[in-house]
Amino acid sequence: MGTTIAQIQTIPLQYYILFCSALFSIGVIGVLAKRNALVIFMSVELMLNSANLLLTAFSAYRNDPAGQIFVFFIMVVAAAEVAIGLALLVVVYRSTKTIDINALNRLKW
Amino acid sequence: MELISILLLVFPFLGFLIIGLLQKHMNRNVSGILGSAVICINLVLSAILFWHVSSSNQTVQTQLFDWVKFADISIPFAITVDRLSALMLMIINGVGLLIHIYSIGYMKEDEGVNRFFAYLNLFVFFMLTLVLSSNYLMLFIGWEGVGLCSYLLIGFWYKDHANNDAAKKAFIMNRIGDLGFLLGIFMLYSTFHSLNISEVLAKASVMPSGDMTLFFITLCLFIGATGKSAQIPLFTWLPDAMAGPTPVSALIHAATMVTAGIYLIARSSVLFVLSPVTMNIILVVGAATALIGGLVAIFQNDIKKILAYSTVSQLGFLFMALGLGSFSGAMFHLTTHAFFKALLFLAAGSVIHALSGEQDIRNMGGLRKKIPFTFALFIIGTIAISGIPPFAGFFSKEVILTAAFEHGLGMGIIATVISLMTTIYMFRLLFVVFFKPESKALKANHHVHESPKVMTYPMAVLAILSMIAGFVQLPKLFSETQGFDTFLLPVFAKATGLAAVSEHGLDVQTEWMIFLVPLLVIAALIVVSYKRFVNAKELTEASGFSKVLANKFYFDEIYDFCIVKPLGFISDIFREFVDQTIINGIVNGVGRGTLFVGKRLRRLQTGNVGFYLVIMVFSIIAILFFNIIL
Amino acid sequence: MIIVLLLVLPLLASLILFTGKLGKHSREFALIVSLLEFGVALVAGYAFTFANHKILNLSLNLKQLLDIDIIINIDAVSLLMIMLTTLLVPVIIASNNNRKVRNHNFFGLILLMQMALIGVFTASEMILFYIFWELAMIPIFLITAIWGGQNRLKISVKFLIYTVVGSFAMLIAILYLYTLTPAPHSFSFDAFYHLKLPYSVQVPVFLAFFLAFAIKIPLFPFHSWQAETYNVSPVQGSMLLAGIMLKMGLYGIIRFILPICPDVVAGGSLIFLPLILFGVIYGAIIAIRQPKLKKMIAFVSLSHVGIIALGLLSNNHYGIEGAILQMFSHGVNVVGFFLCYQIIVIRTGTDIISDLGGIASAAPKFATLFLVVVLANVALPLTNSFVGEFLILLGLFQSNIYIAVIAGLTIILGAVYMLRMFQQVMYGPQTAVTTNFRDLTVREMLLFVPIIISIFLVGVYPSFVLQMLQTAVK
Amino acid sequence: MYAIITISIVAIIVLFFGAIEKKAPLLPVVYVGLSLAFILNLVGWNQSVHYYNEMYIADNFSIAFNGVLIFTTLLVFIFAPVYYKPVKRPLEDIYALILFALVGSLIMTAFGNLLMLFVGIETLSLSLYILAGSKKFDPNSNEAAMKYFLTGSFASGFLLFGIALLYGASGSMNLEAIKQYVILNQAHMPGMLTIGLLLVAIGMTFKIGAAPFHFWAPDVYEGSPTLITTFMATVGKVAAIAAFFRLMSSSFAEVESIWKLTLTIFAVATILIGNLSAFYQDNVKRMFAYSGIAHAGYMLIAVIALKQQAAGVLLLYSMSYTIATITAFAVLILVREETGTFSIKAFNGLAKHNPREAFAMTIAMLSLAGIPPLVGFAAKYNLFVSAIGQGNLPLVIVAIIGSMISVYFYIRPVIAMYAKLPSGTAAIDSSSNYKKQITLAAVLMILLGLIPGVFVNLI
Repeated sequence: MGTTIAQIQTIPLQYYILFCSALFSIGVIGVLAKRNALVIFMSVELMLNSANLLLTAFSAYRNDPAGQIFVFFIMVVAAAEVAIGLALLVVVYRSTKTIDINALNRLKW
Repeated sequence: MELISILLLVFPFLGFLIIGLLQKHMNRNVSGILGSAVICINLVLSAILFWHVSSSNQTVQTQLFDWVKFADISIPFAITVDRLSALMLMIINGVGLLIHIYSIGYMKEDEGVNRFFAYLNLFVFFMLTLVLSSNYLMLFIGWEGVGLCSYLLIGFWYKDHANNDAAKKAFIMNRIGDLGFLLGIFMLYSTFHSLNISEVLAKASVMPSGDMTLFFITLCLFIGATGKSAQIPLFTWLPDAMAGPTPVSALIHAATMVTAGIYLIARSSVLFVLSPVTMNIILVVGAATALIGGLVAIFQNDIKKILAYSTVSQLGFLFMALGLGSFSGAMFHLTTHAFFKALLFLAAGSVIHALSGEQDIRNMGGLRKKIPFTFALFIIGTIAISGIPPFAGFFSKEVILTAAFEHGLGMGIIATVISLMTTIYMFRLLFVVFFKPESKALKANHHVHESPKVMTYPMAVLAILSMIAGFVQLPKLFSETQGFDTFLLPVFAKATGLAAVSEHGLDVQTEWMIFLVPLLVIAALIVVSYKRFVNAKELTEASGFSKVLANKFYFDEIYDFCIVKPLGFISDIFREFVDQTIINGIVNGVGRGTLFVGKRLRRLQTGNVGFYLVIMVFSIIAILFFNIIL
Repeated sequence: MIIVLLLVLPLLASLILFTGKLGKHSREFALIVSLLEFGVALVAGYAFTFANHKILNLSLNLKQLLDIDIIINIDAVSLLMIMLTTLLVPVIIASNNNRKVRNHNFFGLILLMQMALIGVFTASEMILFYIFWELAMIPIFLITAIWGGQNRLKISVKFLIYTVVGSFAMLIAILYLYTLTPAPHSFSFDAFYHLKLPYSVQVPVFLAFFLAFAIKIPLFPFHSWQAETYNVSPVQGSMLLAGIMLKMGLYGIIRFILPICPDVVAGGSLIFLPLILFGVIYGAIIAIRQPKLKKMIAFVSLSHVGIIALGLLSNNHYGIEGAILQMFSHGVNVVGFFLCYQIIVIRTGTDIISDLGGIASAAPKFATLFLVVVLANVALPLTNSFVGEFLILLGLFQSNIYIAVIAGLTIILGAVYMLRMFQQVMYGPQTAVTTNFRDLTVREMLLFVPIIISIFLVGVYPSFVLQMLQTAVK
Repeated sequence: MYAIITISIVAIIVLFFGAIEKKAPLLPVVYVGLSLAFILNLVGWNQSVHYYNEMYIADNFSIAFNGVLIFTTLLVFIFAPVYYKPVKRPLEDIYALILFALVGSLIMTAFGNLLMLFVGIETLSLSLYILAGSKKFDPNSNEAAMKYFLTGSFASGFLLFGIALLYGASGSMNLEAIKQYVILNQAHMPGMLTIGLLLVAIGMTFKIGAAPFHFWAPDVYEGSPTLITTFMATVGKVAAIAAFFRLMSSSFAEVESIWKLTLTIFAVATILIGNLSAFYQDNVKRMFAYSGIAHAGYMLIAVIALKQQAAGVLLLYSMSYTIATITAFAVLILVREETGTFSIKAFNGLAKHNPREAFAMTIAMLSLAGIPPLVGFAAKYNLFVSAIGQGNLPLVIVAIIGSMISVYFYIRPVIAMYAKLPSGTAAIDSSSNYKKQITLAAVLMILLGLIPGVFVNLI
């Protein structure tokens, strides 16, 4: 266990932060760029996971388990989210016969 | 005495209330008698007061209660009876009583007779308030009150809008004057911190002559007077006021109310004496009014209009007197004028009564046989007003003429001319109505009848008065005792003292000149006008300059064009355009603006998720940017 | 105790009415209550004068519960306004004999409004004042919106929004002043009176208050809601508006602007007085040719209240005192005027002045009463509004001659529009609508009694009011 | 804590009943359970208990807000039967989800650790996603759910990342610890913490539906089943704002400089946008969405004016908002059932046949508009005063202007009800206790308006 942490700590914390930020940004851009709901879900997942990674990194550097515990919670939530998301997707698809989010334009103004 | 002075006000008001409230249920004859009775009592009371103040030299002061009182301002209801007001009391109640009695007959047939007497008593009440008041504000109450009564009485036959218009005109023109008066009161208060007349005069008497504030004060008061006493430029209401019943014209628009202006100025004589500029203005205005009034009178064809313009002219004459600083002279002529002008109006009324409503003198003539008694009275009145001795008019005019000549030859001549014009239009009237051969219209109309005694007797009394009234003060030529002057001396002593006119009494020749020359001219004029009017077949239609005169110098038209029309125009502009379009437009515009913004903002909600997300991200970036980098 | 009664009595009554249990006795009930209220007000007045002008005050500190201190004072001004309210409300209630409007909710609203108005006139704590101020608006709005004439909605909403804008401006000013009060901050009037603001601060505060009150009163150019609202709302609504409600604005000037921004009033007179002055003349001139009687009343009222506002802002104690007296008189007169209006409209079904005429010959009693009201409106001496206008003009004259002179023109214009209207309506030959115009019934006569009495009482013996006021004006 | 447990258990029982196809006992169970929870929640007043080393803090703040939330939910459940009258099946899933959402919101108000905050938010949100789409065959409902889900999960992504950064900077997720850390290095805040804080703030702003992250709200509110909208607009919003307040007050009160300006701008934007957009709405349901946004703006003021008083004010405000909104929605549901439209015309002449409902609606509208003497005014008044007390006059002026505008659109239904002629003839019938509730709510709005002090000084 200790060795792992030691190995993790060989990489400076900034790198993790930058990497995670990059990952997060990619997720964001994915959400913005794509009009396919499914892809948007995946991008959101990416955002969540970047956060996970960040938390893990921090906890590893601080020898504080809280962060890693949090990660488990997040995973659970993420799983639930996906489940719900897909369910909704199916429902929407049934009514609009597409998963293009621009098709969602009944409610406006 | 205090009690009496209060009762003077109480009785007419009670009369008004009783008659007014019981209108519906009161017998039509009772009201007249009741009204007259009230005035009769008043006459007795005022006689007592008159005797009291003339015998003893002090004035009667009565405090009723505080009207306006707080902080440092205190304006009570208070009564002061000095010789001046006592004189007015006699005139008002005396003439008033006669006219009341006369009206009983005159208004017999009218269904509104009760209302008539109610108003008449109310008028007396206000008129007495005016002359009895010891402070300017209370005087103003009477001032406005008589205005109201004249409004009600001119428009007495309100079914005809012509009368109402006349009434409205009278009231509004008076209001214009009243504003002047009111401003005068404000200035008085601001200057002297009191409105009590005697107090004000006392304080004023120490001020230097020609003081600026005094000038403005007196000017404002004079404006007030021009409104009430029908001077240029506010005189045009008086002729129209003849729309009212004739007794009203006699009482209000000849004898009493219209003289309120003179009374006001005489009251505050000290103020006026101290501002010579105003005195000159008064002199000029008075002269101009007198001339115009006289000229116009010559060319009128309505018997009452002629008398009305004559009144205007006479009032102008009175103002001249005031302007010349001969206050007692003015009051003297005021008194005599009250008598004979009332007489003339009543006689005219009797004529109209006889001809059952006919007022155009072109349809009259030869009435001297038909209604001899009225004729006789009319002659007396005419002689008196034309200033032929030994009737009243002569003496009173004499005083004023003398004063005019003392002031200067030019003014003297003008004054003479004015007094001569009186002769012309009066005798024209006399001849056309009574001597001229009857007009066809009149021939056709058979039931021309002399008025009942209830009407003629009061006239007789007035006639006697206008014969003898003059003798209270003979011209200086004949007697050293100037009865009238001495009577009013306590009132005007201070003023005349301040006036300090170099008393270069006229030498005897000029006095004789003033005395004789007019008489000759008058004689001549009488003869001429007899030829001119009696033998002329019909009165020719006026033309050329006389047309202008017949149309009273187009005063009404000018006013209508310069004031009435523009006012209406502005009113419409304001109502239609400014209020509706501009102001309302702006207000609604603001509302619409907000709605519009709301509309646009809604559009931001495109309903497209992608768009929402983009906005979110951009705002996040912006926020981070502003917080971290800056 | 009395104060509580004054406030609670109408409130309870209105609640009872809202339940609608009383059915067609609602009017009688409301009338009785309002008369009781008047009695209470008289008692209050007696107590006030008896305790030689000691201010009646009720002060409960309920910070914990309401986080508003209930501070209620009745000084002379408040008392006069209460008198006005309690005197007029019975007349207003009784004057309503319109089937359509005879409704328990209607009377409930009127009483609610009365309570709110009394609250406004007595509150001595800003928030309390503000609450009543807003509360007073709801009933009149509903009255107009529900029982009004055609396109009542548009107009009543406009009226509502307009006044709300004003009162929010006031709220801002109040909150701002609150921050200036020494900590712990307080909303009591005294706290506000004691802070001596520098001129630079007074100006914005003044503007905010002035906007609020100018809309309420209304003063030119914020009057555009007035004529419309009077025109659509039922006569009782117009009476409430013109007779009592617009006094709220004037009262506000007395309570806030005069004590809180004295320097602005003293110094800035040349900035806003001309505006008001123009409004005065403007209203009068419009009234001259206004074809509809009710709208004419609106503009006449615009002109009259303008004069009152001038008096209040004349920065001269004659002017102020006259104005306060005139507030009372105007309320009485305008309600009298509306009474006449109502009688004419109910009889003839029209208020187009040119269609009317010759009523005097058909209905002499009515003619006389109407004449008295008209004369009171043109401020003839011995009627109530003469003394007020005299003092106002006197005050103006001493502070600024020119304004006084121009304002004096209304004396003339007043005569012009009033007499024109009166002649058109009452005199002349009868027209189609005015033939067989029924004269006043006893009930209608009774309605006029309080009006006429107060016209002459105040006109002939105003001193008792004036002396009562002078303590307050100081 | 016991409240949470109780409610969870109730939810499971509900599910169980649903499984065995029993409709009758469902609602009674819920009522009893919620009432029980309400009481249990009040237990332990004034003794702030910490559970699971400060994960969950049951102090007066959370107890008070939880009380409000539970009570609101109770009201929602009372209106449920009328709304779901046509539906035959037991609807256990929906009820259970509502209860779970409630649990989430209860956690949010009482979190002592960012972890719990996240869990609470997600519990609430996930339930709401499903509820929003619970009208399976109504495309509007689907769309609403989808939109809500997309934006919501996106936002929680930011929230999460923010939390991570906070954790990274301060080294703990415990509010108390973070507070200590913040106090220690006020002087030079690490950029990471600032960014983290801002991201978290943004996430919360999204949840309370304040500008510029309010876009989801109108669509979702309109699309979702009205009952759910009611729940979202009340419980969801209040829980979120309470959580936000707790976060800011307990950890970041000392570093106002970082976030104050941003939030002020948010508040201003929210108030103006909310009110102005509502100005032109004909669809009442959507109008309430915007009004909800506007009120979120007002509540933000409480967060900005952080001082002890503010908590009480916020409580009062959320109470006034909740009661008024729920009443309005209740009436709206009725009207919708009758007329089948959300258009403002649906309200025409309601007062004629249903005076009581109309009266309640009027009170609600006026209260929302902040007309004295209703609770809405008291709340606004306290809010503004406490804000001014800390020198936010400009903000308050904007708020006042906002509520000035709001008067217009709040008054429109009232006018429609009283001054317009009814379209339908018959009275809208509603169950008697429905009437009772509405009246109760109206009375509450008046009463609270008369004694707001109680709640302001409560916490």
